[in-house]
Amino acid sequence: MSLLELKNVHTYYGHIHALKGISLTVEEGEIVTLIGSNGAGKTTTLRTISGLVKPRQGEILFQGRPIHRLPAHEIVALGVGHVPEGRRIFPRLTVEENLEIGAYLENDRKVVQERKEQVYQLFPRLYERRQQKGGTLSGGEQQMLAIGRALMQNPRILLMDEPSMGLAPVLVDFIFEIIQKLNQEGRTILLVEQNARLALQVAHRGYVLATGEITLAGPAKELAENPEVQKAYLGEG
Amino acid sequence: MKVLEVQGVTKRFGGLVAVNQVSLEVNEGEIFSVIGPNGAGKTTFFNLLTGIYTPDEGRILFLGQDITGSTPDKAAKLGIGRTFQNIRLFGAMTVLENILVGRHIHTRVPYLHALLRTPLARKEERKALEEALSLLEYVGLLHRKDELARNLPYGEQRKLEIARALALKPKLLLLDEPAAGMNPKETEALQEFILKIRSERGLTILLIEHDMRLVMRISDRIAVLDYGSKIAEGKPEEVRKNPRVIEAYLGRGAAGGAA
Amino acid sequence: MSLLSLALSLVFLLLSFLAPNTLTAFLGLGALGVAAFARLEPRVRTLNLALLTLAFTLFLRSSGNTLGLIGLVGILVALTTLPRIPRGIRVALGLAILLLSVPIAGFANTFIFELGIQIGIFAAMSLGLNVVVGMAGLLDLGYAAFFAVGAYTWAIFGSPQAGKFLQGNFPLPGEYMYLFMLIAVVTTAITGLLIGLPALRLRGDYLAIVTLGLGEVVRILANNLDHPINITNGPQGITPVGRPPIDWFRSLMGALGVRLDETTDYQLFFYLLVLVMIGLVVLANVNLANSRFGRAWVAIREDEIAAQAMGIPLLPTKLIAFMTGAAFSGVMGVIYGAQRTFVSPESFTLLASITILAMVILGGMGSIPGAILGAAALTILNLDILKTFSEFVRTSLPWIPSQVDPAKYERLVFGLILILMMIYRPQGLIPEARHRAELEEEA
Amino acid sequence: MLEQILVLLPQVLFDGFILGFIYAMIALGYTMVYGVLELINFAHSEIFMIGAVAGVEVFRYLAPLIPNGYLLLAVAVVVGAAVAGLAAILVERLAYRPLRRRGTTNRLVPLVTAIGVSFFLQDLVRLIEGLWHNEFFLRMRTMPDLEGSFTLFGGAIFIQTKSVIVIVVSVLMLLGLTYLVNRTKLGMAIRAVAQDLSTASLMGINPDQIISRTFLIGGALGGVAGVLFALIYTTINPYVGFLPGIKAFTAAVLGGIGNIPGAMLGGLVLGQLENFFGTYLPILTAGNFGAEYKDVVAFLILVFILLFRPQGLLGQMVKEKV
Repeated sequence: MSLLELKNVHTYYGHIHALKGISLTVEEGEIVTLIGSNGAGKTTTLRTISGLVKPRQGEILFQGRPIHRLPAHEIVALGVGHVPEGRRIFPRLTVEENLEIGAYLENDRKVVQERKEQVYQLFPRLYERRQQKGGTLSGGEQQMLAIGRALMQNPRILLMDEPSMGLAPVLVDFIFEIIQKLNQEGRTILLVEQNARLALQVAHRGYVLATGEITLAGPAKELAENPEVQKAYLGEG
Repeated sequence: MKVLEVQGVTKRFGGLVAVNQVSLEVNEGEIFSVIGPNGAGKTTFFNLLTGIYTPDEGRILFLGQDITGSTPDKAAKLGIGRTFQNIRLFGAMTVLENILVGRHIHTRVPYLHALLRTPLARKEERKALEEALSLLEYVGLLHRKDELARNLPYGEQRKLEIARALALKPKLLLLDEPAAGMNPKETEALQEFILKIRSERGLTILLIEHDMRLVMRISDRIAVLDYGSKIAEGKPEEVRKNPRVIEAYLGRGAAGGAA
Repeated sequence: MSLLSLALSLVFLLLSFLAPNTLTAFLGLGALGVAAFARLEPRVRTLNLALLTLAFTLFLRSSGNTLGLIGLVGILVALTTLPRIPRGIRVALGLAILLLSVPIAGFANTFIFELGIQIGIFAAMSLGLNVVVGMAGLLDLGYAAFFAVGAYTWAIFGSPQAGKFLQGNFPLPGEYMYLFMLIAVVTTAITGLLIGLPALRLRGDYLAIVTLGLGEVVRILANNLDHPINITNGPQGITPVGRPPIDWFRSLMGALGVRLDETTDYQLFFYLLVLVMIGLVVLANVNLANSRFGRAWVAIREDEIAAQAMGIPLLPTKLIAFMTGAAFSGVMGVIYGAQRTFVSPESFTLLASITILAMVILGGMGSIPGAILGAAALTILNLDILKTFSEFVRTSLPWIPSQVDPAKYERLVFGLILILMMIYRPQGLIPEARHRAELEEEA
Repeated sequence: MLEQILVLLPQVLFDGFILGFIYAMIALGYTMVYGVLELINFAHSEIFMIGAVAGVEVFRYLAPLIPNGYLLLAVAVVVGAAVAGLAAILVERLAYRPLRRRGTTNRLVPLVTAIGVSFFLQDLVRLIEGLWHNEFFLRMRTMPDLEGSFTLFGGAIFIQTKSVIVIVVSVLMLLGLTYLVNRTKLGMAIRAVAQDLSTASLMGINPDQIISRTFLIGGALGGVAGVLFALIYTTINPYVGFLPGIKAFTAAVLGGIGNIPGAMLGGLVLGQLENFFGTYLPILTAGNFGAEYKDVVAFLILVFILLFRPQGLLGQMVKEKV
């Protein structure tokens, strides 16, 4: 049984058919990446998984259990963490509060404290800024906070939407190192990236999305060498 | 002749510098593309040109006229047409009506004439209708004229948005990710379409786009934004080989990979 | 189906002769419902509507029961909205209802005239608000303020009131009312400009509350400007407000063979005047809707940023919509004051504004027949059904305390209408195509 | 004239505070709901009125059982808060939630609904009171031990016991709310939902539940304000919510809508301004323009803030995403 499985998922925004039958799987312990150009449906796929939009057709199974009819907050409770596109940290909560709200479902203060310490260990920068309002952080710090906040849920799978967006190269490298580190610690990650080259470097497997459909799938290495992919998404040819 | 001159334009939102000291010039008849990673400030840059935001620093000249801090409707009247990244059609109006709204500034009917539907109003309305229909025919959407814009398929919505901007008879057309969400075939058709309107309508085009194939094929020149700053500018081949661009945008090792 | 429908109409026609009572009226309304909604051949439907027109007219004449008026309004709406009815028949039947049926019933029962005039005034105002809310999407909660300005514009000069603060011979002669209808267009448009200039810069929900506040300001001014200078005569209001002399109208009607007495002459006159006004207002509505202005308003309602990118300046375009709506309301205010010969701040409260809004929403935002239907339905509800119900409660349910008088519960009814419409049918009873698309999509 | 103004000033300031605290408590209801739903909850003025009516009924029925005025008032405040809070939750459930479920994007729809609810509730209370007592103009029963008064500064300020109670209760309420919002998990969830509803749901927060509780808290505060209002002004009716409601909304906008400290500040400032104009306008205009224009002043303040500082005194600018 796969940890996460999408079967023929169709999602609409009004009249716009955004996902046209997406099927994919994520196994425990993997990094799987979704690549594709803007508007291909990558973000919609993640939003559909975490319940922010409802699929009109198809099934989503998490640990074998259908979740596509559940509201977002119940999907989170099952262990699906989502680092949304554009970070979406709470600008008027402090860094510390942003982390605490990540652990909203955890009632044991001690556990919350432990997780917070782990996040601070991972991102010492956040510890320095813990009393600052989220909105005053730089883009890179906000990304760290968004990842930290999702980790506070101790999720079984982490959905990450364009973590490199708008970041300076050195920070992009840092974030990708973190992604790999988290995976080595045993976290399963579904990564959406525009920076296809980097994404394919860290991922085990990948799917290529175009206009709401999966056009290619396979091990990341193979995809990175596929001439079609190189031409379309790696800025070559 | 220079259609657009941007001189040291900066825009801040709170602590974030969205656009940082950007200067560039666009010549008449050019297709000029602005590329860069998501969040690099491209759309903010468009919004500065069209008056949605006012720059904190710098000047913007359109056809030699200073339009810094003008309003969006004035920019449109001067001849800057645009499309939006996330398609902003008038969804509950028909395709034809969308085009007629685009012709708003060219339909000269004073209020009282419209109220009383005088011969002048009828004449102008007829003219507007004829022009709108011929524009729809030109872009190949005539058969859809009475459908609500929101009911069009995605690709045609993109096309209608461009057509609506063309109805303004602009001198400069800003296209914000026109190929987003299109498959390669549709993108190819879009490419033909952009080239066609450029040559047949005497337009200058400023383009934001992520699809590198499209950008490399149709651009005369390209500017690369990263972190709100312009890090490179030049012909497609030059930009492609620029190491800073490769690092910031195309991805590390892209040059090596291509070799 | 066709046979059943025809049979129903004929039965109703027969009963209108034999037993013109409330039960019969409901049968008639049922027959109308079948004629409007059942799958019928266009010819059968047309014939049916003609039969029903005749039947409701007879019914109204013999019973004076206002349910008959609802039937006639229903037929009017059916004529304007149902497809495939020959144009000639639409016009002929419509005119017959407005020019024959209602006056015939009115001569039998003057309350019908009164109701017709009130419906007409509110219908014209709904059409004005329809421009503002329906087309341009600007939620104006102070619309009654313009009605007030129009009414006072004439009331002050058409009564001795102006003599209290101006030199000169007041009241002005009644025929000045026509001139003041034009002047009211100007004064209300200016008021619209004064209120709109600050208010229309604001976002939608702020606009609503600011128009509400400024509408209240106008009412407070009307209530208090009896000192230091007595302009409005304060809470007592102004009376008598002049009416135009109608000798020419009497002789005209006499020539047509219509005999008028001292109450019906002015009633018929105002009724016809209001009809003419509605005609003009509808024409203006249609003309504007199909002009660059109408399109610009809808465009702004749909997406302000995209509209601006098309070269449409926001504030001026919104102001034009606001002032247009204001002017419609102002003209009707003049007629309202003259017809009742009395104007006081009481008539221009928030309740009045919300009533007109409820009419627009009930009928369907942006829809012209909708606005008229909404005005008819709520005016009849307000002036007749609730009052009848009160009567019923007083006589038949004496255990209900005297303070509970259904006629006083307009807010309950209007509030409920607004809530239920928004939840279950936000596009209104007769939706305009655009709003239908927009609001059904969400459903 | 100046002398007259100065003599009155201490009293005017004090009375302005009382009015201000009442506005502040109502304003919080507007601002909290606006914060989470971006909806001007027109019906909040009726929630306030319902609290006032509940307070009057408690005084009417329990005064014979509870002779101590302070205790009776405490009961009234609790009942008023509970009834109003409950009413607010019901309004949210029955009227606003169905709209949210449908995912309406048209902003007019919830606003029109809110106006409808406001009107509906006015007459619903009138109907209930009419059936119950055959009257809907209600008088708060007076309790002798609440009717005391004293003066300060050699008679410069005349203070009723009731006024002191209003100030004490409202300060306690405002402090309690501040604690709740800033220091508790519920408060953090409310702030999170207000800042970004969909992301909050990604944290496992059930937005519907938080919205419901926001209505409860805002409604309860409004209810307490209603009871205190009835205590001070003694006569009320089902339409009494309208003016305080719209002024409290003005106060919320003045402070920066969506901003909780802003609503408190806005309420106090507006209370002062209104009381100031209400007292001094007749003096300054030699009686030509009376206190009735104080409402006009409040509305004009609303217009001016919205025009020149739409984000309010403490609010932050929100930019629309293009």
